[in-house]
Amino acid sequence: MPRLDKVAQIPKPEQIFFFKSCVASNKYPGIEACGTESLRLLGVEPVESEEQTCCGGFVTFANVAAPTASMPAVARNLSLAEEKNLDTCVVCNGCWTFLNEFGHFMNHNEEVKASVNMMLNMMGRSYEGSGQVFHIAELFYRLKDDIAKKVKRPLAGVRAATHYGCHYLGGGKYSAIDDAQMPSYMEELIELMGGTVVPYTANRECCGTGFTQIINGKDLSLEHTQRKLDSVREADPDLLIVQCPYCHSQLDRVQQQLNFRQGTDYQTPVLHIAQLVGMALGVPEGKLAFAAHISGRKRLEEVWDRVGR
Amino acid sequence: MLEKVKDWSDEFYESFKPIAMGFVNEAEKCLQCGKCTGQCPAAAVTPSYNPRKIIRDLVFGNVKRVLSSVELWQCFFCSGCYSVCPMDINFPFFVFMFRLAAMNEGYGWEDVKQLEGYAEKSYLKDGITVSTFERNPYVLDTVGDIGKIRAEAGLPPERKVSARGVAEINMISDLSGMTAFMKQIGGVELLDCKSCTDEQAKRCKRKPMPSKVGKVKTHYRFYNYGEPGGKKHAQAG
Amino acid sequence: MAENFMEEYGQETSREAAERTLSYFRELFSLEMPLGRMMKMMPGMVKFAMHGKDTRVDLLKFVPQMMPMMKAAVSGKREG
Amino acid sequence: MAKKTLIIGGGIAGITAAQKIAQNGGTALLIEKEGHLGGNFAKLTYTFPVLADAKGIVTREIKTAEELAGIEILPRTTLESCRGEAGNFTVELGTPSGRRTEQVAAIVVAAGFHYMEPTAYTEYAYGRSAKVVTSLEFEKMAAEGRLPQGPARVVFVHCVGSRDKAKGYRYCSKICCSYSAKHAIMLKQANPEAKAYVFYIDIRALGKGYEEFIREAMEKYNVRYIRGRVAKVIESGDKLLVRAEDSLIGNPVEVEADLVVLASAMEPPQGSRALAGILGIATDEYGFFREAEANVRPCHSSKEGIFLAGSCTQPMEIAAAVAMGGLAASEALILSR
Repeated sequence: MPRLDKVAQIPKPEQIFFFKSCVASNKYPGIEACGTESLRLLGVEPVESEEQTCCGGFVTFANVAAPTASMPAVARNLSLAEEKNLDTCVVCNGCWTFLNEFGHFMNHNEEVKASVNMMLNMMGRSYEGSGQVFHIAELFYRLKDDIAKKVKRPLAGVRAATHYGCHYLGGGKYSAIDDAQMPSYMEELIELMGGTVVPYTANRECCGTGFTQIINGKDLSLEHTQRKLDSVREADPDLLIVQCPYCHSQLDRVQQQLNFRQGTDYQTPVLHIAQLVGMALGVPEGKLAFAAHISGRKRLEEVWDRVGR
Repeated sequence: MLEKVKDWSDEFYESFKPIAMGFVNEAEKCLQCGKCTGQCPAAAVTPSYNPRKIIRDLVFGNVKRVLSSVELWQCFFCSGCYSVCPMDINFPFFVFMFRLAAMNEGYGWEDVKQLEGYAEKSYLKDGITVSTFERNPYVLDTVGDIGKIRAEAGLPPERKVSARGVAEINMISDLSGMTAFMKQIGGVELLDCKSCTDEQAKRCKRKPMPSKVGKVKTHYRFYNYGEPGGKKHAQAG
Repeated sequence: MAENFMEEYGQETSREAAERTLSYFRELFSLEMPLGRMMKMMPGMVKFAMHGKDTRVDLLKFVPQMMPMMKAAVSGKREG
Repeated sequence: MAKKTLIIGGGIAGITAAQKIAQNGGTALLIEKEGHLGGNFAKLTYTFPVLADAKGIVTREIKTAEELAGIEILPRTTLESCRGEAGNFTVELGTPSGRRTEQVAAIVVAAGFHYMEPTAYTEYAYGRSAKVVTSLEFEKMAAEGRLPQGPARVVFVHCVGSRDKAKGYRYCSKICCSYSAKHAIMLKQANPEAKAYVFYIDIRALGKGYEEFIREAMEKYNVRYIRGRVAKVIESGDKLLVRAEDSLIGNPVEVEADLVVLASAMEPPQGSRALAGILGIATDEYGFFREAEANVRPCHSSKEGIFLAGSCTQPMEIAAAVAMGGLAASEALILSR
């Protein structure tokens, strides 16, 4: 059960700083387009900034950069939201954990904050630590009453399975709005929009990206993803809903790679929660950008027909 | 193999704690209960990988074994161990810090080498780590031009970070020494399995054998916590 | 040929590796700003200043804040 | 005539204290917030390390107490307030028939313990799957003959809520190792076809015959002991997948189980801090009552004239609670003469 006391703490903002994610922008643009569009439909104006860069999580955890390098990068990105006096909304679990953890660390360590601020001052910025970082799925859950009112394309007859993603749950042991071991808010959202939730065994397993293992230890990564996909196929959902573009990319692309390598036939469309909400709220087809999806395109078309374009 | 038990160094762990910006803490609280390994996605597919054993070696000061192991580089960074840990030990941060330490000792550069391109060619150049570049021909055929899809979705065809933004992260990178760090990695090609000698192939258990990565003299890593796993090795054995 | 790390690195104790690691981390995470470190930062700042007019203006605004640190670093070096 | 002693809690420690006071010429006022005496002991089926009929023992002890002349038993009664000093306390009791004021010389706190509800342990699917039960529910199932039939696999999970800083308590709950062995034996006796797996971190069998009892479970009843804390329990169809590490081998293992029993920790009785506030005695960081001196004065609270007995001071087994009840009774008698 989502912790309602924490959900209530999320403000209902009029504007929010929309933090763009690399994977969402460059591999699955539908996440970005739908994220902003559905927030707009729900009465929250997303504010973007061209100066916002990657959160820096990837280069840090790929060990190409030490935390000394990524800490100021995090502070810089957060300071962009602070300049506008807004909270931040992210679409990616990686961004969420990275901004949250490092932000939290700086807020509780004055010395580090001062040294980070020295570097930011050189470029005419400063970091206070006043803003909060929310995941877009958390915001959707906060605005679920508005979503229920504004559903244009009810997801009747759509069987959806969920995948939360490790960096939201593991990283959010104490900061996620839901229980890190058995979350259920995405299920609630799906049912709210008229869909059916399909349980499957490997629900809380890692997608298998393993951060850098998809590049360095591909065998391990594919083996783990295959376990997950086997379990998903057993339950046979129409859609697999994720809330992290990185999981999205892994689960979507590895299906094709496994089909190619091993002659299997995994065909489950993967959708980000922003795309699903966008679909239900009646965001135009172009903005959903399903053309960027690789696996289960036929099935996705069927879902489209059922929902009614 | 008989291993002589050395006096573990209390000072190492104690002095390590505050230095790592407070990220690494409380490993001494480990109960060795194995809850971390039980839920670990990497351990489920890798016989020798075991977070519990790495924590034990760390607390008892067997640093050399941790640093020279292949296992250190097999973590998935999923944070699942942290989320179930009864003592709130943040193991992924241990791995992160110890990978830095291992690189300082000359291990694991061949892994980092493969990722360095993301930082140098994408992050520092464009401000975005993952580019639109696609290697997989199937994906290229199916998806086609991402720019076109972006335009259809009402987004600018290319996501651009402003020149000022790129300059700012470049300065952060320069000032914090990240650029210099990456320059160490770049440059020299890795030896791969096709070009290595029989001698090298005999020693190599899984990874391509590096001679040198960039300006760094690298060392061989071993499976210090068990046998290498995976389907490939099951067949080879 | 060595089969495991004990054979390959057996001569070297963990203590030596630990001490090297410690001094590496100590340097990496140090918040102090000695002169040597400040000098290393200079090229990056120059590069940033060369980027454009706006960056130069912002960097110049920082100079008053930097001077006392420079002084402290220089004097610190003389004392030490 | 001797002055009265108030005994708070009608579990085995409280019953013993009342008996001993009455048998030695004192008068005891035994209050219990539930409708009947027996406490947690009455919820058990068997005792350990000797598998004796728990219900029979409790009934016998309650009967003895009820027949003794010097004991007045007040069920559904709570303590409302307490004033005064050692030898002369004025206590106000909330009984079903209204308030009642009493003069007592000494007070024995035998408030017992509470089996922790492992609702925080969502990784064990507790509260979500009907096949994941606490050990207390397992006792109930055993008493009602609802244990799994046929070749079922039952997994016992140690240290749920104890030795856990993140979700439970840091202390060791002391009796879980032994009662899990008891449950495994109960299962094997009721259904020899069943397979029992016990996941443990360390086996703490601190008591006479306890080690032999657990060895008996392993040797005679073929209960499989695996060292490792269970990481998660996953629902898969009508089965449960139990994931853990066999840390003696160093490999993750998975057991397909039909029933998972969580050995939930003994926690301080509910409202122990409020009770301590009324009495003016100290509790420790968890809410257990603090003894004046742990070694030779284990039953003295931080306030003179108020004595502690049983598992409201720390997790303890029945024998220890009985011994402590007797000790508290003799301390109380000194004041009531």
